[in-house]
Amino acid sequence: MWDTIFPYLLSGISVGGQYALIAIGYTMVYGILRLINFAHGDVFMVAGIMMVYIVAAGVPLWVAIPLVLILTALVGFLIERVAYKPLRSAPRMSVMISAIGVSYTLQNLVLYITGGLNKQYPTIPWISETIVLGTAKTKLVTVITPVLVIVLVVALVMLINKTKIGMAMRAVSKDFETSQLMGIKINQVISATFVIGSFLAGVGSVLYFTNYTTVIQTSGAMPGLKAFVAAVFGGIGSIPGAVIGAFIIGIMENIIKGLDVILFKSGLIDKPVGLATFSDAFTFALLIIILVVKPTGLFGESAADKV
Amino acid sequence: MMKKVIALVLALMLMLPALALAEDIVKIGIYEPASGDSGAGGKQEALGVQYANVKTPTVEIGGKEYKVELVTADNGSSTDKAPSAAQKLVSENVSVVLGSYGSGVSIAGSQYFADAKIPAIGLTCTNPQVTAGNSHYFRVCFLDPFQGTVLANYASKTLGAATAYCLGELGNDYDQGLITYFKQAFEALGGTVIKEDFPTGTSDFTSYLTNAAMYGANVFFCPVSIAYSTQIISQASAQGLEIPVLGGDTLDSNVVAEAAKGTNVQVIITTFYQEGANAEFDEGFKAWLNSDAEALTNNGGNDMISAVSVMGYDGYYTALAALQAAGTTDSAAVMAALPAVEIDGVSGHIAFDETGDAIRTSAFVKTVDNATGEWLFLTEQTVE
Amino acid sequence: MKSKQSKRPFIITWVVVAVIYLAVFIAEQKLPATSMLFTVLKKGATYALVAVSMNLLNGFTGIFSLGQAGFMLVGAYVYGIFTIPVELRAQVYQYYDGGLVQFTVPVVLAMIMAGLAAAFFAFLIGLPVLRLKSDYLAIATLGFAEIVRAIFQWNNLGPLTNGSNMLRLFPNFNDFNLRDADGNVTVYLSTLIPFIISGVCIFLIVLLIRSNYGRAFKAIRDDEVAAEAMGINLAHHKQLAFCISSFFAGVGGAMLAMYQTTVQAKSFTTAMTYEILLIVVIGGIGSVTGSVISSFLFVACSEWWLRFLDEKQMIGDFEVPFLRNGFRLVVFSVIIMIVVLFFRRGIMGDKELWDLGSGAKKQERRAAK
Amino acid sequence: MSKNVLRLENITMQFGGVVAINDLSMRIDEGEIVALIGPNGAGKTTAFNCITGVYEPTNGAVYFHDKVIAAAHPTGKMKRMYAGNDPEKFKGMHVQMTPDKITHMGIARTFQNIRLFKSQTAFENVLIGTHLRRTSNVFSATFHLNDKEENRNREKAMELLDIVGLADVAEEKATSLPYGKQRRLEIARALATEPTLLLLDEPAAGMNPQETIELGQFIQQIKNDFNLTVFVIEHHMDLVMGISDRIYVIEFGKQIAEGTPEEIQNNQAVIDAYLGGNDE
Repeated sequence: MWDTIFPYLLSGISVGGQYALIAIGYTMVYGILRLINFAHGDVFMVAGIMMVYIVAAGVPLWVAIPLVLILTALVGFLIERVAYKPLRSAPRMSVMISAIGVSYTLQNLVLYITGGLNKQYPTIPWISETIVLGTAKTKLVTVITPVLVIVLVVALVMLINKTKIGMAMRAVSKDFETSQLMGIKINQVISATFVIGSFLAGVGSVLYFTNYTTVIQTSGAMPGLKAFVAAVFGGIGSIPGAVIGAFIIGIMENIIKGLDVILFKSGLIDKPVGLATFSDAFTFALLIIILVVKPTGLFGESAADKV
Repeated sequence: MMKKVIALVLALMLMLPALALAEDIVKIGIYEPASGDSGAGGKQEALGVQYANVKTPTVEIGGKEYKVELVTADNGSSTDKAPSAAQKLVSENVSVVLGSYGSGVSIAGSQYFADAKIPAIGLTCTNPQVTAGNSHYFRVCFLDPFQGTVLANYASKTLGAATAYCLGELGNDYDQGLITYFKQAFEALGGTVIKEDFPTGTSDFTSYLTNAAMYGANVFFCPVSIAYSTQIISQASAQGLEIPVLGGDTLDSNVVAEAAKGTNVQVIITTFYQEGANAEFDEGFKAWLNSDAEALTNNGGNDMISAVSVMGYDGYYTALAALQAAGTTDSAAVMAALPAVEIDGVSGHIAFDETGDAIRTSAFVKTVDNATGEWLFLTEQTVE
Repeated sequence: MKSKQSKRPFIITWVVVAVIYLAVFIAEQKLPATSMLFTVLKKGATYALVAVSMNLLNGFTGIFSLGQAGFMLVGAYVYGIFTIPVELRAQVYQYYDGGLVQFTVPVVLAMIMAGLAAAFFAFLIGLPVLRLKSDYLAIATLGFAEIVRAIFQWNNLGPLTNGSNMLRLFPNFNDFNLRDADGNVTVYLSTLIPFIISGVCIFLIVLLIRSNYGRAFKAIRDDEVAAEAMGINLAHHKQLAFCISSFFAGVGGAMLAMYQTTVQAKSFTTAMTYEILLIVVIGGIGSVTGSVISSFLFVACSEWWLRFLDEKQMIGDFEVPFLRNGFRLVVFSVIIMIVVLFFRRGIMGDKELWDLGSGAKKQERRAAK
Repeated sequence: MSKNVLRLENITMQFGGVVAINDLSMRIDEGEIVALIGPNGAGKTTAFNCITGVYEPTNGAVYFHDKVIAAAHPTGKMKRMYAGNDPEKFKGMHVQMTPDKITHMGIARTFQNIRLFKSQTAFENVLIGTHLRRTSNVFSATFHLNDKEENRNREKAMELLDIVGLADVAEEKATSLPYGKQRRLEIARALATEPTLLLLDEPAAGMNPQETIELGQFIQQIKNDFNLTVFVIEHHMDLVMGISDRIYVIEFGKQIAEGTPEEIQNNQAVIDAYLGGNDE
């Protein structure tokens, strides 16, 4: 039984880690701006595309990776400045629509640049190597991902708890207006949030595309949505929540893909019933269930509305 | 800047009709995906047509010399973008349409051509539904029931497979159709088939590969778009998949060969043409590719010949033959002339049966040389 | 004392609408049927209905739902399933022995069934999700659309939905053309009919918005707490708006099926919902007229007027730079971003065609005071 | 004693660890004008919210014409955190009506921080108040089969606007009106729901003394014209003392006094807590 489930778990942990890195960006932005940054998944995709072109231009990998991460952070920063900042006092729906507009724009821009074709992601040595784990073979990146996620999250939590900007972030997420009155430079805090979120999405993109090797303009859409679901699942606004949510989503999704096999092997069904069809749908069903049962997610805090 | 662009555009629009009147022109529509999952294949297919057009830019119809103008419309590999792409060709008054790569979009555009009485020649859309039950859609390639049987025979008899794992994209008529025919043939040979689907946009195939291994499959059959097949191959390599990956004609692309290069995944496919079968065509096509940077990019960056390009090339000459036979550029007349058209193409002799399908009795089976990333000819398979 | 609204703006509106319909009818008889104009008009009419139905929810009731594509999918499938001629079913459902349903219903009835089915799905999903707050609701409805897509593609439902394969050969817009015995078209109606269907549906939505229920919806949009304190049952009214909106989205889905001539669950993506949302925004959130105008503009730009941006263009020997496949969409998205950021009220704001005349008068009156 | 309209029994409202109302009991009789006063943050609006169904009380029950409209006792996590009295008293009678249901029964309210429907005219704001007494359903309304009712409602809305003196601004956007008029519009809107009990949350806030006097007369007038019982939260002591039959005083969520205006004015606890230092 364990041998049957283990490979799916492994796939799940790997993809979960990559979702986690995207989900952190969602959760941080939501915590501060109460905005679902629909373009976040596309930032992740843009990071992948930039890597393809920068490496194709002959830049060595050890320069290209940090360069891509910096550029991704810059992209996040610019998106916030151009598309969200002018709408700070507008209704929430306007900002969300702007986010959808940004997502649409980024996808179309990449479609134009790439001609709509899949681009092969450069192979990053060492982490692309195949290793054997018990009954399963996988790329080394699968194992590295969760470790790296934990390291990054610990660093991030320390940043938020220990540094001045982190404190400001916490203050802003608790009460936007009051912290503004207290002299916190809101715009700086928001920019920092976007920079950090995009940077992590950039890291996620390196790991993700090393595993799944091709990039196209729609590559960010699904991982983006899943990561958002993960953030909601874990309780939006909570970083550990987002990470745990992402791992749960990643694992569940892969279990669903293999559910036919698992049920088949344990003798519960006598022929496959095509449950893999629902691997994406299941994630969303989970989302609806959690929203209905516990709208604040696993680790979210509830806040009463003032009347 | 903006003003300048607008001025240019306006000037251009005024000039277009003037240009069109200058000489006799016959328009051939290229209905192919230039973006989306099948974009790479669509572009390669269009390359064959473009090359043929460069080689034979004019045609004599009814005693008059016509310049052949290619009108392209991108159907975006998607059935919801297909109608307006088809309508674009219709509104440009093309005499005949070539395409499309991907059976789903061909079916989706079909009604538009039918309503406008424009004949369409499918180049590599192998699903029987494309031509069944209508009189305007023709095709120069073989069909999926044939291809599925070839593949099943090869898997069962040559590879000795007992269990086949089939993976298709949800909502892709080509994948689903071919898998169905493969399944019928493979089960008739006494094999077991397990079929699963993945949602559009999937990039993580690791669990599906695990599934195949868990079911103890002997072949992994995935007749999917190039975009997915490259990912499947590279992930199969990382997971050390030990069984051969089987595919249909869609996998016959240098992009796929590139993905398999340097791995130990065995990729076996059926296709329409094998490089080397017609040296004259090969040389000419390669020379043209290497002389045109954009064409080379569209071919995936090297000059390896994809079978779909050959089909595009043959399709173009089939269209010219039909125009000549009709003796007019009127699309309805071309449609009436098409069933009787016969040509000797690069991919073989082309003649249509009563449903409008080319009569084909053989398919090439190829595999990738993992060391060089080139296609190797395995066998030519026929089915009665 | 009665409200003293002048009837004049409404008369003008009716005249404008009548002129448009007449123009469509005449154009259809006179211009070649292959013109791109008709494609744009047909798709525009379809999108107009869907956009207005989305506006009813997002603009008038303040429910931020992103499930439109899902409801359209349900509508399109129900229409397809019940109208494919029996003799052609074997061909369409070739992998499922001709499918489960072995009868057809008239087109109009099938469209109503399409609407009802979508409304039924909306009712089921509305029960749990309508309690959620704005962005949670958005993401939940978006998730619902994804789930519906997977369900309709499930192999095991194949006998009903044709699984992963497309539905086709059902009656489409061109079947509305009147033909003589030889099959030649005598009167073209393939554009007018979608205009009529869409027009009737939009008219119903306008009537609803202008009724006391419409006012209640707007009250909910403006202030949920106050609306509830005024005795408006939130759950009931939201559910009502959700189901009605979905009904028309379902009818719109059936129209889209007719326009496309094929139905494939795969194409009802989130991107489609986003497109419709952007149409609503460009037209003006809370304006039916705006949604209609922007639907036609949006479709015309994306399918027709901006197409030239996707192709190489030469002016003499000069090749216009940047023009190649995909550029159209880049220009398009930039235009959309400009509207979203700088013209947030869209084309019409929350004004309607019939407000335009009276608005000017009101200003006069105010000036006189 | 006349029949009581509203009765609160041991209402406790606790948010997390914060007790906003503590064991509050009161009753309002038919035809009375009763005021609820107390310093800022004493829990007055919270009490209104418990009555109108916006909040579910943590413990206690609310009766309207002797019918339970809200009843609860601490459960779940609150069971441990509960800091009030009698956690067991209301066991087994859990009732929580939604605000619209309560309005339907005849309780209407205004809001401290005015909540008009901002995109609509003054006239439409009042008209929305008539929606809950409709006999039409969504179909008859869409096809305008309810014209008779619709016209009657329009007339009624216009009358109400006339009564509150806003007939001349009927077609203006509600939010473009001056503050005082917005408050009166809220009252007109509340009256349109045909209540028997009217809850006014600081109706005189932001008004000058002259307007306040007029408001007092106005409240008494509508009380008589519409046969109302009025429950009012107010800071203007002149107004409170002028119109109230009885007054409840709360501080930190607890009732500290109850009685006629004279009694309250002479109540030492009230003077200490409220009137003594900080008259707002």
